[in-house]
Amino acid sequence: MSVAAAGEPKWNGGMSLFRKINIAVIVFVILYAGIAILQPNYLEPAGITNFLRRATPLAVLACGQIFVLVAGGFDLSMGALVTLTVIGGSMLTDNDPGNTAWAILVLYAIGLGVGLVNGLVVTVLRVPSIIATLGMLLSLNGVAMMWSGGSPRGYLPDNFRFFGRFTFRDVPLVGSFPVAVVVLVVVALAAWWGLQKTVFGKRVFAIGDNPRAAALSGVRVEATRIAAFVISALAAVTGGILLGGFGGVSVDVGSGLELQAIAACVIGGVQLMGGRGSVIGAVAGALTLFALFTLLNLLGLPQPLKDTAQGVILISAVASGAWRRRRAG
Amino acid sequence: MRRLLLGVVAAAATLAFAGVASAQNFDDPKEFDAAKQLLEMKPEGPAGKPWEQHLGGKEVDTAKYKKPGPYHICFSNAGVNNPWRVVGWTDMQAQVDMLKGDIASFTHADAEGKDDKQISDINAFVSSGKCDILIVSPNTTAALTPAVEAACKALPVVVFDRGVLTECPVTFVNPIGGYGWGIQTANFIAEKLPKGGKVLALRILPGVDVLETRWSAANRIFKEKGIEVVGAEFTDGDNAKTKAIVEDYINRFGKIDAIWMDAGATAVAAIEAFEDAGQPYPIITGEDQEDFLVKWKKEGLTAFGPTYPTYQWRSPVIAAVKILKGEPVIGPTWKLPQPVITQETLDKYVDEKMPPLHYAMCGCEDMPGYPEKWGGKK
Amino acid sequence: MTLADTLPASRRTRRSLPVPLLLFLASAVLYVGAALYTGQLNQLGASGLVGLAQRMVGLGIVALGQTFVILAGSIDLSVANLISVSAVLASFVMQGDPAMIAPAVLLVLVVSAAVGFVNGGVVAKLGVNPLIATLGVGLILQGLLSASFNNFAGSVPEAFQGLAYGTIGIIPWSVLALLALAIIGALLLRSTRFGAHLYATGGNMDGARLAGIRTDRITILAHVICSLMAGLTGLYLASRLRSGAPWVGRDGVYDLESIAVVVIGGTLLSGGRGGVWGTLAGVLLFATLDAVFNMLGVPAFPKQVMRGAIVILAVAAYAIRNKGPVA
Amino acid sequence: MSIDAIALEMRDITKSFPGVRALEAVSFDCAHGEVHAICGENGAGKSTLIKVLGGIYQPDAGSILIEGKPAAFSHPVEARRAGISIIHQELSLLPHRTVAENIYLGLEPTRGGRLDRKAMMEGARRLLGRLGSPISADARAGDLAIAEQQTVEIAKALALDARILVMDEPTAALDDTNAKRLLDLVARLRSEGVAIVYVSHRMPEIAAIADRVTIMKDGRKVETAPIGAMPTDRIVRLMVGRELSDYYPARPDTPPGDVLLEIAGGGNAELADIDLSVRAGEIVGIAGLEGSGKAALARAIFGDQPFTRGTVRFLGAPIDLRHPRAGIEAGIGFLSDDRKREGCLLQQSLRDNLLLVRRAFASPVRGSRAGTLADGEADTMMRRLDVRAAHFGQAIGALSGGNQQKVILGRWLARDPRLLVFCEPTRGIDVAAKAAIYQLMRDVAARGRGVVMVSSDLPEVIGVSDRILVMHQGRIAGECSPEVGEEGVMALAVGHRPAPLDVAREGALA
Repeated sequence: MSVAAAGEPKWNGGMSLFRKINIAVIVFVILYAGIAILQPNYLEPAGITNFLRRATPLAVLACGQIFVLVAGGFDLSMGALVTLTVIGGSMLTDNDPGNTAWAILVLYAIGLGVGLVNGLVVTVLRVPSIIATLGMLLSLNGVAMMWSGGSPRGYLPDNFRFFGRFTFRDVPLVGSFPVAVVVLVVVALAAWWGLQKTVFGKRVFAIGDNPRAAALSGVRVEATRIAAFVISALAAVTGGILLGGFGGVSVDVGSGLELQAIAACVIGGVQLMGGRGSVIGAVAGALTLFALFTLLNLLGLPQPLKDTAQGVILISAVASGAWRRRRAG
Repeated sequence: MRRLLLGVVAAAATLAFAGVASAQNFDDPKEFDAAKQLLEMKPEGPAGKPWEQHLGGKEVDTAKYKKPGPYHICFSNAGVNNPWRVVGWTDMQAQVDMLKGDIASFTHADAEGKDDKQISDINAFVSSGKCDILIVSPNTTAALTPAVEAACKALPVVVFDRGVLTECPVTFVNPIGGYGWGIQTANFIAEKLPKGGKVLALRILPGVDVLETRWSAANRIFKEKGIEVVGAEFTDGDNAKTKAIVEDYINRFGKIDAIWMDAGATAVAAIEAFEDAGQPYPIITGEDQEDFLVKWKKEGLTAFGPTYPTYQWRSPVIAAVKILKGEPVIGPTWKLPQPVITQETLDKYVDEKMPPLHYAMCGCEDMPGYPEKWGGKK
Repeated sequence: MTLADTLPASRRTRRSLPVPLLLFLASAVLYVGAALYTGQLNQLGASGLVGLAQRMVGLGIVALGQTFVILAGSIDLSVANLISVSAVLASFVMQGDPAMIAPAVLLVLVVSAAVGFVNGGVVAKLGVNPLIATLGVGLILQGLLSASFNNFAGSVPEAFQGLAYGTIGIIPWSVLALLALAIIGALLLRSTRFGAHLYATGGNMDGARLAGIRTDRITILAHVICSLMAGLTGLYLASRLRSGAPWVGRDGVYDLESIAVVVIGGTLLSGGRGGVWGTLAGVLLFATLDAVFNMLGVPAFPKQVMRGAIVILAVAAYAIRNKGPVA
Repeated sequence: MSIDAIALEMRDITKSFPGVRALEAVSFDCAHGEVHAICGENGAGKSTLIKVLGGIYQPDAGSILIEGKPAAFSHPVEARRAGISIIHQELSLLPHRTVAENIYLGLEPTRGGRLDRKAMMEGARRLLGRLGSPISADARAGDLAIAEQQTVEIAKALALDARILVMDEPTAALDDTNAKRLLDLVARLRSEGVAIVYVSHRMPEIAAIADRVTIMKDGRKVETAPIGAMPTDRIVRLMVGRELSDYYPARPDTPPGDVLLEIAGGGNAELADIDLSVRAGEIVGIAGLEGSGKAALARAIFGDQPFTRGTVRFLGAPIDLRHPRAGIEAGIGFLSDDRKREGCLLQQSLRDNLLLVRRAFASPVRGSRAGTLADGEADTMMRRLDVRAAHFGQAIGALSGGNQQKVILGRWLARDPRLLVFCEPTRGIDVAAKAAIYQLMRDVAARGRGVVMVSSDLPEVIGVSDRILVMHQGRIAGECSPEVGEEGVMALAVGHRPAPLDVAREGALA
């Protein structure tokens, strides 16, 4: 055993720096390099910001999902909530830009409600979150369809679509700068601050690591868990606003996004069943996943092989993480 | 274990090659020619009511099904999992309302896009003994054939949209179909495209026969006319993905002159990609969805709106009542006309009061409850 | 996990609810009630009930397999994809030729077992969380499959369709097969060492190891069984649909639905407790809901909402008595 | 008694874990027909040695010989095949399975490929009968009391019919009658030629049953000798490595202060008629056998398993301790006896573990440092507690038990509650850390806080407490001063003193 320590170890060579960097960041850089080789304009400022813009919704979802994952649960209802947001947005705004502000408020209120229900079902009814949010997924899809009668009734006004679509032109240095990237930066910073820099975030880690120890130390485990689900749901609403803004109304925008968000987190080193993860990892995981999709598109590989590549990356990310931990003891 | 993994991968790879060889034939010259002929035919039947019109075909005698009314009609639906089916389903319900005097009950079962469930649904209808006639909109062609065959033995059956591999239904209602769509759209692009122009084909997903035939017919014409198709990409019907793909193509080729689509769901997203990239609008073929038509009119696009008309959901109900009354219907296949929307007819179909994902070729304007039932505003 | 975790403070003896029986009764009440209410008395006759049983087969077989992995403390998200793979493989190899039935079935079973082996190996040997491991394997399978086939591939010969459409008297073969598989599954769990070791692995992995059980092998074997069941489901679907397409499994949502019915059937998601009869009762509830919604003519969208709520409430009905932490 | 062939020999076994050297060149042997006792404090390496023998851990160096033949176990199953059966300290029963299924786990008899349930039931009944236990073979293990579960564990080991039987504190949870019965059984097995490795803290047992004794300390073997050469006081001296007197902190001369906690007529499913008061500045020890209710009492005081009857007053005012948070808010702290499951956030850093209680009560949206302690303060605190780690950002899971315990104690000291309840504060902790923890407890008391210490370790209770309450069957059997010694406390603990009537733990067996 070593002597009582004075503090963090100082830099002891490149290896430790390498180990400190999230592996997803490295994979992302490699994949992005591949993209840039195939299509050099991805290296231009506009190309980079454009890439980020497209990856933003997934990254935002990952920033919400990570709270639930670190708390030891799953949120499978995210994708359905994205769909509900887009369809609900079109229903509420009814093509009138004047409605946008309160429509967005209502959508966040819906997200709040969904998160609360998820959290209460898990904490009060004691249903495991994977089942609870699966049930929510089924129900939300049905609700979205019932609300709209199967198809959205209105367009999303331009000011609603501002966040997902608008790009500032003639910005110095970078040329154009999409609003979505601003949203990404804000959301990622907020998530990073919330999860890693606040008392609340530390409690999320605590209940994910050892709920019993947390409860015996006075942490309100249930309330913290519910809050994690609420954050996840609010991120899903944000993702929905971005996706609706980017692409306009459609009926199945959200399907499958929940698994992509979980995959992004896992690639970024977030541990399922709770207790470990970082927002940087989650964002890097989302970018990695998106870079992978883009690269496969550019390579012109058959579309379905995208699934295969995603599966391989998922398993190897987690297996290598498990291996590294086992080796570290 | 590693060896086993390798074995599995190898087996899968072998199958991959085998699979390519076995792909169903979606590029049948005979069908292509037949579609071409149908397109040239003049529809017969009541004017202004294309859902009661037919292209060629013969009448079949239905006297043996004759029954005193009112009737109990049962409907096995593949699902309402996309806006097209939602509009059609609304059409169908309105048509039932219009024939209220003849129809005592209209029971439906929704299979949620599952073949297995639809087979059970059909069996349940047959065994319920409560149906005078069964309407089926099959989820997939081959899979539903045995169930439909079994149903045919117990009661008259009407099939529409996707078909089945049996002639036992009294009639099978559908429009000209995918080859016709491909011919109409590709011809439009061929006519408008400047020499040496680049075409990007956007497809929803592989393997769906109605979509595959649209592409094969269009591609055949592009080849015949020496038009360069710079890419054919699958969008999953996803707006965000469509935009990303189009942006990438614009970046890669500098300029894309025309967009061909096998379905119009993401047409507006494709157009927006040009807007966002600061490029001029392309020549584009979409579909009869309102969001596309509105955009077309507003921006003055060079565009074309083929249709796979939702009014075909009206015909089976009309046919069902006719059959039970013993009146002859067109069969065993009833080809409906497949109109297109052009610059000339655009104004007739654009309606900002209708929802964005509404299909304009619904033939529903005269139906009770229009437009509210379809989500529109007066 | 120790006993202390699962024991309530005031060690009241809590007999487990007879979940299978309750679900069966609930289903019966729902079904009969709906038939009486809508006057569709035919649905209470033999053909109606056979139809109800037939609705259980596809989900039933795969859910039996899912029961094994969940009991072992694992989970399998790849079943839907494997169902597609085996359905396509079967019909592609058969190509309508009766002589190819045996080779096709054999191939499907071998491929399924191999997939199960990989799933189990990645979980037990590489230490990957089973959700991710099987999600990943499922994606890999789906990708390879969709890259190779994009529609119904080949067809199954008439003789093979007997599997789904043949009957003994009025009872379909496939229903009997489901019942037989359930009985075999119950026997495996109750009356073999493997069964005992499976419960031990899922209930207390460390304790099982201390008792000299090779928990890795048990986990792998459970996955192999699950995958074989998915393979059988694929064969059944190929027979019922006359052919296999790369989307039959995914469209059937067999992954999530099989997990849902297993949990509704009273099997602990964390493993170690439960059984096939509960699962079968869960499947019955789902089939009953389908039939009842049809009889009542419930529109598709409210139906979805209700189904989601029922999944949650059915699990909550007994999960609420659980005192341990839930995440 | 004849000691014939050597059944088991372990040579120079060495085993390290990150940060801890658990075993260093330990050699050990046991012959057929011999009971070889291993003594040592918690953390001396006994359990690690047994786990190496059982194939759970693989040694870093050294060799194992069974019947003179080299053996290497990479999985418990291999040890079992070699004829080694182990009764582990940590219970490993399956709560949802029956007693018979648990007993035969891994050894299920089959007939024609099918499980022979009848044989299992009969065998289980026979084994339980041999142990003199009335447990039903088809009861669910999860429904049994802890002592009953321990009996099932023993039956499980006997089912293997092993040639080498290892018992790790098998009587810890048994009352005297059952313990006596177990010793008879051990004697019988010995006469049948079984080699028995017997780990126990109970000196009288060792004196009664062992043929040889091996003393371990800090991962090393101190000495092996025949029992005749090892009087109990010598064993204890060798175990502790020094005189007991300098091991425990001195008691203060000052009398205790005001009453902090006062319980009258407290009871719940496991407790009855609890009358108890704790004063500022004193350490109240609570002793009792396993299952006596001493752990339940600690949890009731903290509000984890609340009293359902009686009144509790804290700092003079009535208080409703319905939830741990209520206890903490009032000023009560609690160190669980199960550090791993109820104490540590194993994957979080030392700092995060230290700050947990402070954070539970801080404003959630302020920065993680606001309202708690600055990193620097946390570090200062850990240095004061003499926490030894590579750095304080390290995950706590990699630390030794003693250091973990110091951090968790620090978690409470950071909030500085008026009353601290310690449950088995030194379980699994090495000697040096033990002494440090005792000193810390004394320091806490000296600052006018009350301390309640629940412990199964009698010398510790006697050495540290100012007064001792002894629990028996859910009630306080009596109070005594440390001077009464181990025998005095034990007499109360086993109910030899006229116990208050014959009370069943209400609801416990319902």
